[in-house]
Amino acid sequence: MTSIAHAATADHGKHQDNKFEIYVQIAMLLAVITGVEIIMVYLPFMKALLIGGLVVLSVVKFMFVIFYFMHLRWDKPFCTILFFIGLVLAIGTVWALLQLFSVEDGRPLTAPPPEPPHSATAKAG
Amino acid sequence: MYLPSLLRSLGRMGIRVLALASPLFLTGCDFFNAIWRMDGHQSTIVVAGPVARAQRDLFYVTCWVTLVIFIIVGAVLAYATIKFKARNAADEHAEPPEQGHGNPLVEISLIAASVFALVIIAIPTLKAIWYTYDVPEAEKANAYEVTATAYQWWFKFEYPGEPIENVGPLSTSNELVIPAGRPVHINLRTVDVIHSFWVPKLAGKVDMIPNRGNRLWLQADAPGYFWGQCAEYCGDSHAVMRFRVIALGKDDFNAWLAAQKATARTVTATAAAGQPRAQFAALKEWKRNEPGYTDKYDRPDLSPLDNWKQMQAPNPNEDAALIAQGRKLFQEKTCIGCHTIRGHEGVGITGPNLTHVGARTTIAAGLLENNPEQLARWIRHPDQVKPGNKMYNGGYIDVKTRKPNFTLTDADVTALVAYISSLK
Amino acid sequence: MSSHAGTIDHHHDPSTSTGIPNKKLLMWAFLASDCMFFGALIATHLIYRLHPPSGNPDPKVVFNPALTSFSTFILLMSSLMMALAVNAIQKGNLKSMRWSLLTTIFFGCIFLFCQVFEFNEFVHEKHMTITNSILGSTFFTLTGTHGTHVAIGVLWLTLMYIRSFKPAGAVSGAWLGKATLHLLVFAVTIVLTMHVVLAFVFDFLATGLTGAMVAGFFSSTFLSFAGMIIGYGALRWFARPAGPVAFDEHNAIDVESMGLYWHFVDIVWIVIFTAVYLLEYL
Amino acid sequence: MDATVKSHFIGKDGESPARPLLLARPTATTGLMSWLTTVDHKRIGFLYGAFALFFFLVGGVEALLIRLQLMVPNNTLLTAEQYNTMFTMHGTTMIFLAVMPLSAAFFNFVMPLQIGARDVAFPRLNAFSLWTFVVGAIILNIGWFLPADRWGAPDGGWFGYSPLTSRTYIPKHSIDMWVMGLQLLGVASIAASLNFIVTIINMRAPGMTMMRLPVFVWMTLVTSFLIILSFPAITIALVEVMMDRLFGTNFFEASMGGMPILWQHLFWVFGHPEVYILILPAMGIISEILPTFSRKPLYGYPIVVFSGACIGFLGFAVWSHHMFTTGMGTVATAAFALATMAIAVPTGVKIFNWIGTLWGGHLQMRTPMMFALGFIWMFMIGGFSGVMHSAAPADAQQQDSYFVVAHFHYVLIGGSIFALLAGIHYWFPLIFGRRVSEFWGKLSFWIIFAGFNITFFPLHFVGLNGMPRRTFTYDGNMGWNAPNFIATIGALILGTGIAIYFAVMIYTYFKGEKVGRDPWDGRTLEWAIPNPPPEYNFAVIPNVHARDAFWYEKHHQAEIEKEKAELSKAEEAHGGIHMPFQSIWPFFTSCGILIAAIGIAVLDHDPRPGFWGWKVGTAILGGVIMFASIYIWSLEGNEGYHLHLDGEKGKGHCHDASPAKH
Ligand code: HEA
Ligand code: HEA
Ligand code: HEC
Ligand code: CUA
Ligand SMILES: [Cu+2]
Repeated sequence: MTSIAHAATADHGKHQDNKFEIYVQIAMLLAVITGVEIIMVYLPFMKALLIGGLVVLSVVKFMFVIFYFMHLRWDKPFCTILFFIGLVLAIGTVWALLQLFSVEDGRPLTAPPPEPPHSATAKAG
Repeated sequence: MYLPSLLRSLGRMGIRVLALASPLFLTGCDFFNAIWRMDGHQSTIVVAGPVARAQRDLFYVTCWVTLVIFIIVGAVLAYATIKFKARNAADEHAEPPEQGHGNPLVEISLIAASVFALVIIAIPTLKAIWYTYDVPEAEKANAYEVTATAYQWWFKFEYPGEPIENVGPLSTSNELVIPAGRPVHINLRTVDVIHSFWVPKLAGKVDMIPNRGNRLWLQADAPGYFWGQCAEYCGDSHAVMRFRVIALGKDDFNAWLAAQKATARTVTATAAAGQPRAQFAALKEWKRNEPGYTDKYDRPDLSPLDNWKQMQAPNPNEDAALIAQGRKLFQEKTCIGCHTIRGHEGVGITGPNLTHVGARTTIAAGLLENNPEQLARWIRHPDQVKPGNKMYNGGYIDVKTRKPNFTLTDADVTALVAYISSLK
Repeated sequence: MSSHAGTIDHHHDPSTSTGIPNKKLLMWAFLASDCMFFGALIATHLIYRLHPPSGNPDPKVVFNPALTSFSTFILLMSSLMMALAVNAIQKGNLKSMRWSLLTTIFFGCIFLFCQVFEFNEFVHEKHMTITNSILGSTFFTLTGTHGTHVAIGVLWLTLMYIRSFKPAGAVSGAWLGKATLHLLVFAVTIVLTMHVVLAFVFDFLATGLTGAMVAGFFSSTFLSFAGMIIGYGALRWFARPAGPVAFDEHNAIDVESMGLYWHFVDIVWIVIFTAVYLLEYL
Repeated sequence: MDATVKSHFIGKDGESPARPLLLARPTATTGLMSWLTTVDHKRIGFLYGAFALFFFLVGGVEALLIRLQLMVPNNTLLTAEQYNTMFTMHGTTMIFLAVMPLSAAFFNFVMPLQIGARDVAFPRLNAFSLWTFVVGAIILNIGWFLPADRWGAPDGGWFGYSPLTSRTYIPKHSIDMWVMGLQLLGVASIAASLNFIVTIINMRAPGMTMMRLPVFVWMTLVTSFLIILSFPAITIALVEVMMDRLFGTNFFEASMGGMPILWQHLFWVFGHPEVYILILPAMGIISEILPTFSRKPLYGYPIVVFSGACIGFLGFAVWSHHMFTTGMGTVATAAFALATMAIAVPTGVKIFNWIGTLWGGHLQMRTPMMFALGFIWMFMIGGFSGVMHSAAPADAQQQDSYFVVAHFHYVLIGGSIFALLAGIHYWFPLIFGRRVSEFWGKLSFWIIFAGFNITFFPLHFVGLNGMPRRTFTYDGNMGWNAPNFIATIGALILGTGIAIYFAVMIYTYFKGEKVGRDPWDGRTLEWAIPNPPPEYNFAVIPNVHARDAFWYEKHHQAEIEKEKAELSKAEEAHGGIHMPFQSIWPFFTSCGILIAAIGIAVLDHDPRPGFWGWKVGTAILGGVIMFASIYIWSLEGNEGYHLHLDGEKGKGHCHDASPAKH
């Protein structure tokens, strides 16, 4: 991890430098993370913790790919902004949709029907 | 091909449209005044229940706030347009005015003013969202529950609190009867596409969506007869997917329930006509206050509610033989496959429950007045009244081969009408 | 057009207002848009996973984690090769770029092949089809859309590979014919390879590695096998060096923006791998 | 005479080396081929405009049929099915085939000129967007000409709520065509928008900083972002419907647990940004016209720009206000209601700044100005009824009633259409070198203005009086007769106004008063070029010194003259003006898409034997044509040639036609 960070800083500003090594190292790292992820799902830990962990790990992978393989790190920041507009909006929309579908009122009918409690007491007259 | 047939009907209809329209010109002033009249059967302004009233009052708030803004902004705009207009060519070509670029202070204060105006709207909006969403806590125990199920293109209403032995909940169609002065909690279901339940005078609409447990509450201040309509486009006959809501006082409502729970009426030669099944509060004098409405089906001498009450009583001169023949035809022509007539032969559930259909003021989902003439029209040509409906497609004709499943003679229709009208 | 003196700055294009090359900007804007595409698809899938209707198969029973992990790994490696291809052409190393591109194509095809294998298994052995459950519908549509992206990427890579042979100067009709032939041979060879490999795997899974199985495998796939060998020979022949080509550092931006696309497809898979596969096992 | 039709597009290409037929670059400058192969943003813009106006008339005729049917109660002019088809196609046509492409026409024609560019960033991609749009339009409308029992035109409503659009409820191919057509329009719009984004960000003339961009360009940018970020949602939703219809998936199949409400969410995630896609270009046009005819710069430029971006951004956070009646629950409803109200603030900012622009100006009441002022008034009314909708409980009464119809026609016609009609007037001299007569222009404005209000103002009342929308008939006893009758009369007046408008345009095209360049004393760069516009736009790419670049030039002539001469020399030293070659392949790609799309759209299991094969065959044929065209497109490369000007402006000829590469 530190060696990569080091290599990256050293590389900064010198565009023509060979990035071969750093690419290979990152690929290794990604493969390792993937391995860790696969093992993680079989661990008997707290579910919430694992979900958090998995999300964090895939975000880390995501960031490595876009900043190194896709050179955002060396490109003009505008590219990053441009992409993040779409990314943030997409994440926001997905989040909002999941929220909208998880409120109680959105429960589909196939689940036990949400019978209001007062239905039994209501009688004519 | 749409185009040729369209052009043809355009030509054919052009003259007729104008002919239909000409009486409108004759009524002159009344007619034009009627644009601003907001007291139609489905008015959202002249309302009859607390939910609709809350919604209307909120509308008034939005209306007043925006109207004030409109007047202020409009006045400034009008002033600027008139004041700074170039009067003549010389004016136009005068030295260009000062090339000013804006003033942050003005901008910010206008933004603040807008936000303030929105807050005035937002507060009652939030209040109303919570109020209209569910029956108020204090009233919950008193709420009455109904389930409305939408079909292409009619409504079924069930009363979970009114079970009938060996049958299930009391079920009726197209005319929803509710107790007045009590909150009514309506579960909204659909069996096919999305529909929407809307009785403007009582409450705003809520959609009936497949796989979704929607609900709505409403309340009628006093007994009355209300117009409702499906408000979500649901296919060919969406426009004619209507219904009625009848709110009754406590005693009337109970009488109606008792009558509904009974099985279908059987008319025999000796017991023709006879007593009404339910006794309702006395009919009231009703002054029509709707000049200019070309009321095709309503009986002009009666209020709609009293009209409805009258419908509950059997017709005076029933022909028992004809009715019996109709009952036989109802089986022979496979009507029973789709319609339930509790106590008689039908058990089908594809179409509305007809056990007490004769006691409704309308047929075909609030579309036609329930009288022999309209009934005959419906039974003869359901497809012309409601394009695409299942009674014709699948009932009268085979959908695949498009061949008729049976034929109805005029005599058949007369008998069927007599029978159906007798089902009070 | 090889009159460029000095090196090219691959991070600044003086002919544009911002210095970002047009193609790169186009690609990033497209990827921003593609985020919404996959966002909508993933949202659909997750919503139905959070509200599963009865009758859905159990994903834990259906999924095959070993295979998916393998193809995830393969896709990561293809991303690496893509990055190396860009790196190579930026330094004008055409030969290295071609090799990296070919490897990327190869890994891409392996990924697609794994997906075909996976779909096949799900449908025929796990009885999850696109029509018989919501899970089937959302799963196949989501991963299938991703697979389509990979397939388009493979096509694009192939095109770029072939373009890198475009001779310098005026292009003759002969070259155009050759390039088209090259493309066709490419496609046919890939299909044949896939057929051979698939057949082998199926036979292997059915009977294990025995002499009879190998013999049966060779006799049943003989034609494909022979075609495949000929195909590779032809590809080698097409790729023989011939005169100067119109492909150099100036085209690095073309390869780079294609690379952006390819990496994006990879990161989408990173998300799908976690959200669709792994989370099911918790 | 008019530049787009008769521009001397390419000098000569005699010396270009021989190439194989497939890679030969077309050079036609007149005739059909020149149009099919054009990559000139002005010609493409012109074509967008021509198609859009045609479809505007088609949508208008559909609207008139709707109004005629509703003129009197229980009318039988149209059958239920025809009526439903009519409003579906009216909505779809007006939004996707009239207003959006008309905006795209202005983006194409005006935006590159305003930023001082010679073309868009990707000229061939631009041509591809145009032809794919045409293909989408053809597919949407093809049902009119096919037998109504199995095909017919789409009739699911413009937002096609599932599950009505499933095969169970509409088995005809009409919906397949609707789905396919919209997907293609999405592809076309996204491709075009990516192009505009890159163009605006990367192709600005020196000195044209972002904060010096004309507001119209800013709105183009924001609109393009809205398009690339919102269209994916509908595309995916359409893909899901398509999968349901063609391959039996269960996305919206209730019996398998599908949730049709999901369609609504995905649709409106697109749908609401879409309405801002329709209005922001209009606001951009207004922000150009008002300063020009007030002879003053736009008041509060930065805040107008910022509010535009803000509207675009907020537009993504309010989609569920179209779903207030779907039982979302209190919290979600409240959140979306408040977010919706918030949009009134940035929109208000624009209105205030437009008034600020008028304030203290020398207002010249020319026809474009009349339309622009009409826009402010009408849009305000439409916006206010929008705010009324945003109060969710009140909206429960208004949703799907004619009150909504009134709201959106006020913003769409009083907003978008008024502004686009203003834009046509405003830029007519730029495009065709002629000016519309003031008398006839103003006459058409007043008739349109009056007709529009007579049509749609009464609809507010009929809506509040409970009339639901999308109903082919209504009863005579509901109190709806009078407003409906008057609305129909209004629509006829409106139609007459629009007929006059177009008649005047056609007359002007042939016989109108000739004006040179810059007849309005314009402020932005598009007026700086000679008339008719040469295909290379600017003989010398200008250096921009101020926000209203051309206004500045006119007031600092000596300094600019000197600078131009130097720039011109520098440019010649760089090899002259670089022009892209024309290409036929974008057109062929779109043709392939057309064939493939039709093949795919009808891919259900037809009982007739052998039909399945035919359909698959068609789809594959189209796919092959498409891929082959893309292949050659990529191989022919983005080459071009150099143009050298002989001192005197506007006359160009081609010295060396050797391929020039970027
Ligand atoms: C050009 C297109 C356009 C535009 C710009 C708008 C603008 C707005 N729209 Fe509209 N809308 C549509 C097109 C558009 N709409 C369409 C097509 C539909 C129907 C789709 C269908 O169902 O078929 C629709 C439907 C629609 C609904 C759903 C109704 C329903 O079906 O129940 C709602 C609900 O909130 C809404 C709200 C708004 C709001 C708040 C704005 C705001 O942006 C308006 C803001 C403007 C102003 C408010 C005026 C100027 C402001 C001031 C002078 C400042 C001061 C003002 C205040 C502080 C209030 N619109
Ligand atoms: C930009 C979009 C746009 C535009 C410009 C218009 C323009 C018009 N619309 Fe539009 N309308 C929509 C978008 C638009 N509409 C949408 C999205 C819907 C919802 C659809 C749905 O529910 O799915 C809708 C629905 C809709 C309805 C409701 C239908 C229903 O719910 O049942 C009505 C009814 O009055 C209507 C009327 C009109 C009229 C009269 C015009 C007029 O402005 C048209 C003016 C144009 C012309 C009149 C044609 C031009 C003139 C000629 C061709 C010359 C010949 C004519 C004469 C000489 C008279 N529209
Ligand atoms: C295939 C099923 C089917 C058959 C067969 C059928 N109907 Fe119906 N019927 C329906 C449906 C569905 C409706 C509701 C139509 C609507 O309002 O949209 C209906 C409505 C009616 C109504 C109006 C009920 C109301 O509450 O508004 C009457 C009366 C009626 N049918 C009578 C008959 C008679 C008489 C026959 C036999 C000649 C018959 N039906 C055969 C399906 C059927
Ligand atoms: Cu049911 Cu409309
Ligand atoms: Cu909206």
